[in-house]
Amino acid sequence: MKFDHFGIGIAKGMAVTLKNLFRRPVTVQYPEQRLNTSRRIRGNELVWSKEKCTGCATCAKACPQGVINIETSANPDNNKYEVKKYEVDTGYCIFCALCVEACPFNALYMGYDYERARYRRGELVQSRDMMTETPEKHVSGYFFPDRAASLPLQTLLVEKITEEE
Amino acid sequence: MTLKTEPFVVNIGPQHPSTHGVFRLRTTLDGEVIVDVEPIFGYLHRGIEKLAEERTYGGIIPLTDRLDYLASMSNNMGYCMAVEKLAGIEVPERAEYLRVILAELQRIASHLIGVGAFFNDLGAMMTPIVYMIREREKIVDLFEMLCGQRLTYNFMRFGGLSQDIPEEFLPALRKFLDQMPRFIDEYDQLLMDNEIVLARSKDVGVLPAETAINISASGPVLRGSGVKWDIRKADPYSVYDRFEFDIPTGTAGDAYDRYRVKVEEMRQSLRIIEQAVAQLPGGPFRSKVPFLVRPPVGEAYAHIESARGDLGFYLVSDNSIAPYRFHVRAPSLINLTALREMLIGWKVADAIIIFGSIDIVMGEVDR
Amino acid sequence: MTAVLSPRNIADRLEKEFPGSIVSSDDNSFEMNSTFLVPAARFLKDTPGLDFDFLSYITGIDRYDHFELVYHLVSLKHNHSLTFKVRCYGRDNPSAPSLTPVWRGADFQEREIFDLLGVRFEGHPNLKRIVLWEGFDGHPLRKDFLG
Amino acid sequence: MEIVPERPSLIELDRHEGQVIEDMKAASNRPLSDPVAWLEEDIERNILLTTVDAMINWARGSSVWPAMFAPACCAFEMIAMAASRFDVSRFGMEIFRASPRQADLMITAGTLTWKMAPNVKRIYDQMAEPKWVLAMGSCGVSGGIFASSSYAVVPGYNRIIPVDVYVPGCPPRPEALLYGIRMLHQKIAKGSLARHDN
Repeated sequence: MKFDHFGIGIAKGMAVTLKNLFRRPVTVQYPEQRLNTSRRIRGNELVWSKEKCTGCATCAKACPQGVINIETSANPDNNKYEVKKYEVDTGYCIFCALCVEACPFNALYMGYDYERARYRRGELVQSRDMMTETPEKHVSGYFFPDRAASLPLQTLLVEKITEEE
Repeated sequence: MTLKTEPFVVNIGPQHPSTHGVFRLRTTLDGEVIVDVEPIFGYLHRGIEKLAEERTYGGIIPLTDRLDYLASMSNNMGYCMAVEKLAGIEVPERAEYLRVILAELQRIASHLIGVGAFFNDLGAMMTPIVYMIREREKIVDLFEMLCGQRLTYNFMRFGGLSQDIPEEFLPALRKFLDQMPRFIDEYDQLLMDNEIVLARSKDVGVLPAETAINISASGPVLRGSGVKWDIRKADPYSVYDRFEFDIPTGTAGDAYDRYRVKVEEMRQSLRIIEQAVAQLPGGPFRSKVPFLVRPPVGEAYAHIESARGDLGFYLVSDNSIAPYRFHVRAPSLINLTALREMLIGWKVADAIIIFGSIDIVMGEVDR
Repeated sequence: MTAVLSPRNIADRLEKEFPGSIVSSDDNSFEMNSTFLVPAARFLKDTPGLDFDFLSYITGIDRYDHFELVYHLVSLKHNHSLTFKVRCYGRDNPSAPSLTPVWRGADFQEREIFDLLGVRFEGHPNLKRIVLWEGFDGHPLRKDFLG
Repeated sequence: MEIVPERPSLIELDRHEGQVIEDMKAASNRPLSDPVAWLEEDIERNILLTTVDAMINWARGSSVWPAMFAPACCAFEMIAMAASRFDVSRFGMEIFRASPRQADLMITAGTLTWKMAPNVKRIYDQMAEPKWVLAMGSCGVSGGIFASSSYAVVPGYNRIIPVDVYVPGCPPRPEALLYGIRMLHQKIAKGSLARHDN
């Protein structure tokens, strides 16, 4: 091995390392400190609106996976479908949001929550009641710009690092 | 006196830190020198081509995300272009520009990992790749802003994009474009003249230009060997003919040249994005396309220059809502043909570097 | 822009060179008799003016009564391209000559077609399963394969 | 005199590998049950054992070393979690061990295919007790987007190895993975020497 650079390359590399020592750290102290995620986040859950859903199952047809399990029965009183069962297996879902884009009645949204790890496989299945929109359950603005408008902006790494000249 | 040695077979992989995924090399060694090598893959064969035959055209877009998972946007774009060609769908101008911006951002993100992983293989454990992942996170942030996911974007649709860009995207992109050239200079300062890098990668794994063409290599592997061939120039798609950029090429065709080509390509990508942002027109982001696309009977092939090379999608339609045949011309798979050529005669320690310099993604190799 | 050469013209030249080699030709591609594949490939690669030095991709399609192999050639020198097809019949042991001696880039792609569609490539140096394991029953990309 | 050692030819190696895969495929046609007995269980503890347990669990929980195991897409979220921005070393896990013998945790970052399954089983068997498995992403939990291509893909890691924590997402965000790891820490904190199943 020839040392025809006399270690200049390594010295230059060390200078870069030294420079990085004085930059602001980029680490997020996760459980205490959270990133503002994107306003269009596709979190690991779906949020479903009981009032708007008509039980047309367009979402189930649009799903490339077939994870949406929807059972309806006809209600003779008001001549509408009643949704008996609406289930999503989030352990099988890929969160592509094609169902959200397909829904003609805006009854389905992506959720904000990503902390959905479980000890049991069976608990990953989201039942109808777990999917209903509540004040605590935030809805993402994916595919709904008017909803996104009221949500907080994303924290970007590009704004966090400032070059120390 | 010469020592008589016996060749023996050594397995590298399939689960090995330096194999970039699940890949196995069955090497026959004579002492430390590789005398024969047989790449064995398929440890990530997930049947994407078969799965695509039973899905609708729109439902395949999430599948293409997972082909080359370091360059999902490029895959989305190539596949959407193939379907648009097959079904005769027009793409609005704004969508074309945005696609170019996204594909070039994706190329930078992918090359950052490609270069970082190459230095990881060289023995610079973690330091370069941690710097590069920091910059990649900025691009991932931009993509997350668009589509809410960090890796599998599922953002492009036939005839444009799924949604328009949010208003905060362009200012954030502007900041990224201002910062990034300085960081690329910094990587050069950190790595380019480093004696250890030069000693270990210069003249290692030389691939002559004729061989590179004969094995159908593409992307940085072909350009590292000095062949000036880039689909963006040779067969311009989308709106690439409106931008000025150069095709960086290597001279020797060694591992160092392949690394240099990737770094220079990042700079050229930044140039393209600058021009695209300046020219970005208004207007619709998507043309009217029915939910279920039903292309006429026929076949179409569209290819793009992805981060790894000439990525092509070949589709055969039988006028139903699912393709009759979906084939991916995977640049990673075809570039691997060069591996045997490059490895034989080198020592085991060099094998890792040569393999790292090809920069493959197993999801695309096995499909 | 990569110019797409007229398949009809190339087909006429090939027919002149190797009588009986062309089955049919249309505006997008031409179909070749598989027995002439290797000499025709060498002709396409070595003839000045054609110089197809780059085999872009090979793929196979199961058409129930036959397998269709699609070859896409590009010339980096003249920046033009050409697509042609070859049919192989029979479902038990369909076969076609291998192009690996002409373009090494065909190596893995032919092995992949052998693995997933079951088309044998005569003259391939190392024809064995590539993505699935030895002993796997069936060929997944065939239309009659039941997962 | 030259001695030619007897060595099986390479195609025979391939056949043998194929046979192992077929055997494994036939043997694992139903998911293993989740090791969640500890969730309800409340074993009797004396003071000495409790103190020792707390000490050992603290040590185990604050230095969980993951195996360097990254088959597919999820790997890049795992790398992002380990890199500067989410920095998993805050939990004492910065060392990704290349050798399974030095690792405690397997993060199943990616799709498992039948061809890979015997190797994964071997990696798991090589890990020293106590060991944990975190199924990351839809492919790890259930096969995800590829589950319907059953000829190639194992529908979830719990077909071949018991899974302690399931993290959904395709792929999960690094924060989601960290949340899963914190759940694993909770599980480790409840472990006891008196019980052997962990």
